[in-house]
Amino acid sequence: MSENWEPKIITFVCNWCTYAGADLAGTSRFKYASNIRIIKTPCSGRIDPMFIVSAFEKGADAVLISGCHPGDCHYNEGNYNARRKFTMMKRLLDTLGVDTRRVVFAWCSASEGIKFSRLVNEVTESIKKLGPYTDYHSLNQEER
Amino acid sequence: MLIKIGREVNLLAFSKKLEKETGTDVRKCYQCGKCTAGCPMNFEMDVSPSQVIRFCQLGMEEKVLNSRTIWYCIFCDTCSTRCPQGVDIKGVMDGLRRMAVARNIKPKSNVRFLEKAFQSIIYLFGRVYEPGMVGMYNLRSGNFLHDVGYFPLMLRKRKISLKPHFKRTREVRQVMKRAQKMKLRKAKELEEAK
Amino acid sequence: MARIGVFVCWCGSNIAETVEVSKVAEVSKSIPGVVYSVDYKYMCSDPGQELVKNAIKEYKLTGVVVASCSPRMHEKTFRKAALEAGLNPYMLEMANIREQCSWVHNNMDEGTQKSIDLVRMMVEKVKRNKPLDDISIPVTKKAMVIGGGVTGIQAALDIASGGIPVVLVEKESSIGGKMSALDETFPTLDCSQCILTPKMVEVAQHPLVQIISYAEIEKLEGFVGNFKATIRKKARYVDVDACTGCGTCWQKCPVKVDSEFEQGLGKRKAIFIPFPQAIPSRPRIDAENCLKLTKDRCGICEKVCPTKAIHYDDKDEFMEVEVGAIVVATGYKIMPVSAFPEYGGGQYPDVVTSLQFERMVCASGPTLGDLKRPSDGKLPETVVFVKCVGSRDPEHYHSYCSKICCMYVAKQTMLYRHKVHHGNCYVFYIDVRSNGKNYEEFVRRAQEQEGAQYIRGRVSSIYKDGDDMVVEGADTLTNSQIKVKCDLVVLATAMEAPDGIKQLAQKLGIGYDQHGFLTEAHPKLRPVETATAGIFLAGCALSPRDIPDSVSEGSAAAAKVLGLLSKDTLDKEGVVAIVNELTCVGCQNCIRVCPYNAIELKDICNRQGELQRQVAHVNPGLCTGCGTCTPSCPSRSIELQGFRDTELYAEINALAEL
Amino acid sequence: MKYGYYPGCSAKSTAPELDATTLALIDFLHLDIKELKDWVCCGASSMHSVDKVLHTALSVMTLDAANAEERDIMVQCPACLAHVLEAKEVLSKDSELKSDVLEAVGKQVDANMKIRHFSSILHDEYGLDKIREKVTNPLQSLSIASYYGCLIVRPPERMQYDDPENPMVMDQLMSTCGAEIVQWPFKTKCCGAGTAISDTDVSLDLTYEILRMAKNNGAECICVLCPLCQNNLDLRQKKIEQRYGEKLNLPVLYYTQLLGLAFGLDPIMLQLNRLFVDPFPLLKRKGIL
Ligand SMILES: Cc1cc2nc3c(=O)[nH]c(=O)nc-3n(C[C@H](O)[C@H](O)[C@H](O)COP(=O)(O)OP(=O)(O)OC[C@H]3O[C@@H](n4cnc5c(N)ncnc54)[C@H](O)[C@@H]3O)c2cc1C
Ligand SMILES: Cc1cc2nc3c(=O)[nH]c(=O)nc-3n(C[C@H](O)[C@H](O)[C@H](O)COP(=O)(O)OP(=O)(O)OC[C@H]3O[C@@H](n4cnc5c(N)ncnc54)[C@H](O)[C@@H]3O)c2cc1C
Ligand code: SF4
Ligand code: SF4
Ligand code: SF4
Ligand code: SF4
Ligand code: SF4
Ligand code: SF4
Ligand code: SF4
Ligand code: SF4
Repeated sequence: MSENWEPKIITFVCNWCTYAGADLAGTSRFKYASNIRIIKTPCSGRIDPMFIVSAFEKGADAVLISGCHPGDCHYNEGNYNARRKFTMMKRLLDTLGVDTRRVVFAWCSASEGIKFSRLVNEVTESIKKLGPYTDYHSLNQEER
Repeated sequence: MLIKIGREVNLLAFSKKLEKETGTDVRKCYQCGKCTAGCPMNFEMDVSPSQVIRFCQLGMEEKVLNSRTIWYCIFCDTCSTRCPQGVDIKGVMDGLRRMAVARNIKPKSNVRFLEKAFQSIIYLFGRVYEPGMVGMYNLRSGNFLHDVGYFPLMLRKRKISLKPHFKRTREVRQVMKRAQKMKLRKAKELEEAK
Repeated sequence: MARIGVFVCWCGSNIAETVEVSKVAEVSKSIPGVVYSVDYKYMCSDPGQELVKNAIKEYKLTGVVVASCSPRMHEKTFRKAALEAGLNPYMLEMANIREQCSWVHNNMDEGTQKSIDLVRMMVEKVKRNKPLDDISIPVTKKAMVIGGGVTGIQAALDIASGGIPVVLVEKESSIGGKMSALDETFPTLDCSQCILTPKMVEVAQHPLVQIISYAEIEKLEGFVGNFKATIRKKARYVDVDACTGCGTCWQKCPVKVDSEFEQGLGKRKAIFIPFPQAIPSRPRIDAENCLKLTKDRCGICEKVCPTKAIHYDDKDEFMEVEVGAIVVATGYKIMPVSAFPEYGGGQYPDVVTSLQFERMVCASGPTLGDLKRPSDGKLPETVVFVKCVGSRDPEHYHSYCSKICCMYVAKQTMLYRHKVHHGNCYVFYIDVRSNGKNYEEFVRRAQEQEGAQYIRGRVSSIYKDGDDMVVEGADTLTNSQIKVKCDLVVLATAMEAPDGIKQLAQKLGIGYDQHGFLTEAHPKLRPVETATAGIFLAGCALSPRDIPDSVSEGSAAAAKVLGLLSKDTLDKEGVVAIVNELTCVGCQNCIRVCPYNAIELKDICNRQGELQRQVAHVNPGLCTGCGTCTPSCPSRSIELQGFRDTELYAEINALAEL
Repeated sequence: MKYGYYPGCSAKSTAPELDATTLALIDFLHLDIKELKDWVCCGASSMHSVDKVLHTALSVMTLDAANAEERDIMVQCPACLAHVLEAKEVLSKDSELKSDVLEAVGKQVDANMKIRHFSSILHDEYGLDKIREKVTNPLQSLSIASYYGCLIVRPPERMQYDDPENPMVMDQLMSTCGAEIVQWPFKTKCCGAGTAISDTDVSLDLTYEILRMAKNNGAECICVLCPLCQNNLDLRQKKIEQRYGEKLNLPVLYYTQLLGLAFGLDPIMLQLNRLFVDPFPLLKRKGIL
């Protein structure tokens, strides 16, 4: 681990709640760690479990997924699907040998700018403690 | 009455304790009063059934355990059957009475003596033996002539036999002894836990 | 080959303070595919937009990334500019380096590095974007309103006065709903008939409104703007067009049965109109009680009818209508006394529902407004009102509050005292819910000026003792039991969803809750819409409401319909799902997860017209672009345009370069 | 239908006529019901405020007795019924109470048997139609108010007897026997029998209300199924009449006695003479005896 290693965290968010929440963190100037890279999807229901695997392959140290609170989904039930899917996904990742502490699933609404910034900081801190995630990355490179 | 609520009082603690004892959560009650409205014994009670539940919500354990009410409830279940919120009021009354017995709080009605008499009779005979029971009750409650007026009548109709019927008495006694031992053991464990 | 342009904005100092914008523009040039990049002080300003437009033309750009603020802010602005420059607007993406970067980080290095990453991700995405077209759907400029209560009448009138024709479908033989049975109404105490009848006449006479009474929805097909409804017109045995409403038939008919309109307190004939002001004022025959139809006797009505309008061989008929939008206003029903065993379970005639009480005091009611108790016609000198009957009782009935009974009970105490000045009336209540304009004042008036005695406690039981009714309640404020001997008991029974509402909801493809009330798309922001585009809700079909709320919602739903049908076509974003029919295996996973029922199976036939297989097909009119279907597909055959797998993976892959 | 009869203590002491008529009906209708040899007292209402474990354990001993004879349980006393049903509930779910109870009983006991009241068995297992066939001495023009008391119907989820506010089981049995049934509001109102010994006055008030209401609704006699209710309404009726200065004269018969009468069984066998309020004048007037 190099001296000034910083974790890379890929973040998938839905357009209606968490993306707007992140915007609010911005307009309110709530500072947070610069480790995350946000990918916008219309709804957390669009997020494919394979995105996570792919992110780890490409060198992510953690994946953060956040959508509307249950019941608030812009698309009615899209995020219920996501929740079901990701509970299953966590189990799947577990059997694949992925360190599931590195996959964080959270709810964050458009008005929770402060929650978003705290979330990012907490995840970054905890991943810093865990160190870089090379297992999956190298496994993938071997295959290639 | 002044009810003091400070940081040191945990209102929920008693509700939780009651829930453990009786399986019913008094916090569900929204004080509609339907239980009080239909209780056949309300006029004998110092605190009405809905008020008992309210005091429980406020954590006022002493108030309810020292009420007349818990001794006058006859477990008819009218209240619980009609309660819109599914509060088992009867169950709470029963639980409070057990708590009061456990703490040796002096009963506010004679019913406790009847219970004691009843227990002794079963211990002795395994089944109920009314003359013995009423006799023993009268001795304990100090109300010697009570109901004795009915005896000749009941005897004449042969509704009471003077001969007690014994059944599985040994076994019943064993069960009672074991239950008693268990109770003592649990009380001790509780003490130690404290 | 992709030719991408990158435009980095300073946002004055907002971005430039934490991000080295010139460096971002410089580094961007090295990203494969980028042929042009530039930074500028205010990209959204007119000169900024010109810069983008000119570059598109000059460098023949196939894609654009604007690195600036949140797309929620200016995506529309830049996409419009792209379009003006001849580039498909969906070929423009934004990298959010302000809200997600300069404003939340302190350090110039961090900010610059992250901005470059964000630009790189968007470049990779936009390289794979496909041009999309907005979708345009033709609409049928006609609406349907289901339910002809005051809500439905209001909606129909408002839509029609906006110039859109309306079909109003009512399941009873007359429109009017519950309001036609009420006496005076809170909070102003105006007579219900006096304010409703003119509206009923207006809707009946409106040239753009077609009322189809005694009819129900049989089937609904299609989607927003293009519904096709099949309506079952139930056999009425009276030719509505020939009949003049002269009334001879119902005067002569020998059969008398309980009138539903009078809540069982009055009688009607086997051929009848439910109430004198009925619209249409044409009778129908009640097939279950007519002697001709049950026993082949009588036939009097046919003989006396001057217009030969009676047809005993009438059958249900079906008609189809095409409409662009639908308002559901099917209202409510109230629970009967028989549902409450502890209150006598319906065995005492002098325990009545609140709706029965309305008929008992109404001047057009069975006693012509003389208040008489049902058992013996005696004037009730003491009346007890019981609130929350069947409401707020999750253990036995409904958990919800029926919302309006607190108000109409206050009203009914007044109506009672206006009729019986010396009478006593008591109200057993748990809470008084009076949160509307002038409502609390109204309830106070009932208590302070009109002599209603309120007692706080729920009633445990009601029984008859001799001539008297006895109400066993409590007063929790003094902690006593209260027994009231009285002549009449009025139960404010809960409002419930009407019969058949679940079946209707299933036919329409809209949601309902555990109580059977229809569910709105969002309780605060879309209160009169359903999750199904083009179908709207109003009034008590949603949950208990009073007339002011119901009427407001009727108008709100009408406004939504008018907005929807104001154009000839519906435009929507091209962000919808598309199925690759070659690879789809027809597993229907996507159909199961789609929250909008936007996907159906489609037959694939060979040239001879023989069925080969079935594949999924997305109706772009219904698809909202949520993307839930995409990850569910095992064969990767359904893709959300604008968020296709290749596009999103490109963003992830860009990470490898970081 | 193979039941073990659990009479309970009352049937063997204060309600011998209930016991006798039950056995007579079993015999007359050729039912496969036999008294359980090893039943014990259920602990009735008094015991459970003292010790929940003990009170449940006693009922579990009776369940055990039924298991030993491989029979379902038929109960006559509603209090006993409530307690054995409660014991069955305790045994059906794992809980601390269950393990304590089994520890007290000292053995494992299963509770898979059916537990039903005799009137339910007659009403829906034997069946009203078959009962109608057996009626040789219809109780014609006898107006009967059925009084169920509070124990048999509540709590409804446990007792599974009938509507807790307006049960009809006895009413239907009686109308099948040709009687006029009285619809009245106090079928399940509590009579206060539980306090009859400890607070007699209280129960007198409650009992008076019930008797008066039955009379006002036109009842000539009352039909009961609970020994506690029977005692309360019958034995104390005279005292009530004195106290409230009102002549009531309402015989209080067990439904088994009335069924027996309708089936033409010997009045001696039905032990009508054990009732305190003499039913003979009424029954004679109606031509039933
Ligand atoms: C006792 C009582 C007193 C009241 N007093 C007042 C008052 O004083 N002031 C006040 O503001 N409010 C009062 N209300 C409330 C008032 O009645 C309602 O707010 C109002 O009637 C709701 O109108 P609606 O059109 O939504 O429903 P409804 O009046 O129920 O109309 C619904 C219509 O839809 C029809 N329908 C149902 N299902 C179908 C179907 N499947 N297909 C076709 N048609 C269908 C029904 O036949 C009916 O005509 C009172 C209510 C009660 C019960
Ligand atoms: C403490 C509190 C909590 C609440 N919580 C909830 C809740 O949880 N859920 C809920 O549904 N509702 C809640 N509400 C109610 C909610 O706030 C209101 O229903 C809603 O905001 C009303 O919106 P409005 O547009 O009608 O009024 P407002 O939000 O008051 O908007 C009126 C606008 O008009 C402007 N304006 C005023 N006068 C003029 C003028 N002369 N010329 C030009 N502009 C003018 C004002 O500046 C204002 O921008 C809550 C209210 C309070 C007080
Ligand atoms: S009936 Fe239930 S909800 Fe009402 S006051 Fe009694 S315990 Fe509370
Ligand atoms: S169970 Fe007790 S509190 Fe409840 S109604 Fe009966 S006597 Fe009253
Ligand atoms: S008699 Fe004929 S015309 Fe007159 S109302 Fe009846 S059906 Fe119509
Ligand atoms: S035919 Fe039927 S509807 Fe007509 S008058 Fe006779 S009973 Fe009435
Ligand atoms: S509106 Fe009033 S009476 Fe009706 S359910 Fe709600 S609180 Fe009860
Ligand atoms: S004023 Fe507000 S808090 Fe008070 S009753 Fe009305 S709604 Fe409730
Ligand atoms: S994108 Fe959403 S609405 Fe459209 S078809 Fe897929 S799941 Fe249905
Ligand atoms: S999930 Fe995929 S394969 Fe299955 S039906 Fe839908 S598009 Fe076809």
